[in-house]
Amino acid sequence: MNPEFILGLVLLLGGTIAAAFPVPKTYLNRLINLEISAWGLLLLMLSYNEALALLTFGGVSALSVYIFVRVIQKKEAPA
Amino acid sequence: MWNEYSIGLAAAFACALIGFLALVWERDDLHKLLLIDLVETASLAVIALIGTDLSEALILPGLVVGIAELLALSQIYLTKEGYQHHPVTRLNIEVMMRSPAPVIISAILVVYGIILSGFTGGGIAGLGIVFLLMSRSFSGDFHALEMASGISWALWVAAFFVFMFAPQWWYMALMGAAIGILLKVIAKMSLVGAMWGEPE
Amino acid sequence: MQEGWIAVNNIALMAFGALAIIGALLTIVERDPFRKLISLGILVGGSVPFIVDRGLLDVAIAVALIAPLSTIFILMVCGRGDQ
Amino acid sequence: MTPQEAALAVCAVIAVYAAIRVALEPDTLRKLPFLNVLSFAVAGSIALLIPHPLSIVAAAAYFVGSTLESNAIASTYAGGLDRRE
Repeated sequence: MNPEFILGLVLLLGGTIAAAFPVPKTYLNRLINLEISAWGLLLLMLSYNEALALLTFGGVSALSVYIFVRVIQKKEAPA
Repeated sequence: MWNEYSIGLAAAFACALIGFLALVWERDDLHKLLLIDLVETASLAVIALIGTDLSEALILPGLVVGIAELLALSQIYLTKEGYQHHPVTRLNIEVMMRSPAPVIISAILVVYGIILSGFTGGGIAGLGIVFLLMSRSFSGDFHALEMASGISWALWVAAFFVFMFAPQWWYMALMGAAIGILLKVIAKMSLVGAMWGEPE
Repeated sequence: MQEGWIAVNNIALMAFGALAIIGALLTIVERDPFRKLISLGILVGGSVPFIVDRGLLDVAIAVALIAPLSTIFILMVCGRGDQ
Repeated sequence: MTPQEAALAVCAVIAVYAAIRVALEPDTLRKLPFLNVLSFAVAGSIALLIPHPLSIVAAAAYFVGSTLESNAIASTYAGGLDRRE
């Protein structure tokens, strides 16, 4: 039980609850709360020294944020 | 009984359960898309808890499938709801448009990605290119990208044949396949980045 | 000297863990998107030293450059301030 | 306690203090200077945490990234570029 493991689990749980039930229920709030659980998973991978998976997850999560932002912008654009 | 693995597994399954519950109660399609990403995070945590090289080997394909699925689902959503041709605003941040900072950061990311090679390097270098294309208003032709895509297919097939017929040169084949997938992912990701200002 | 080094490192890491917890709690509690993003910056600042402490310095460089990029991506959908 | 350890402890204390100040600040724009203080402290402690030449580069990368992030937040909060066009 190293500190990264405990911290990662706490962030994963907190981020999941916050992203599942965001308080003002907007797309933006849910997207930002998803980032918390992503950092929790990152710390969890760090506690097992999975460097390559960690690096790939960082890149892919930033790309998926980009895709979500594009979809949200197109949806909320004035038609 | 309650060692590290069990505690982690219980927490990860609790996360997956919460995600699926929220998915059941959700009505809006875009919210559902966001929740799918949440469920993916929880299930990757279950795999990461194995904690050996096996988990690393299982997480990488999971991430590949996740990003491909997300791209496809977002395109389907946009087409279905008829939002395909809505205009999108560009990035209007002073630091991004008027300074060399984006160029330097994307140069570091691209060089580091090319050193890494494989899907990881492709993702990171592609992210750098997406960021560069987003901060500079870029519009050009993409013949070079199509050619890179074709070259990567050829490299891949050649590496496969080397694996099949001349296994003693496996290292060369491995490097060929890694460079092929690097080119492929970079080409795809920069296409995604250039799609940004496409409609109107 | 080695013992003392490890002890101070542990105290500093506890401080960074507290930083990450503060950042996560603030991010959950806040309602305005800009305040949420600032709190997310605190969370990132608490998490990166853990990667450095493991000795994965190349990963730390990449993650420290990627994390602001996703914040900037989110900022694009954040609206135009208070006008 | 060697000088390096003392510097690390000071950096960590400053980081926690800055985080508490950010948490208690009611005004959004006034949060940003304290976020900058936090990133200075974290960058300093990244450089001091491991005696390795590459850790300086990691600290520089974190510093550049966080400065860019807070600049972007401030610029977007103030309305961005499109107001004068």
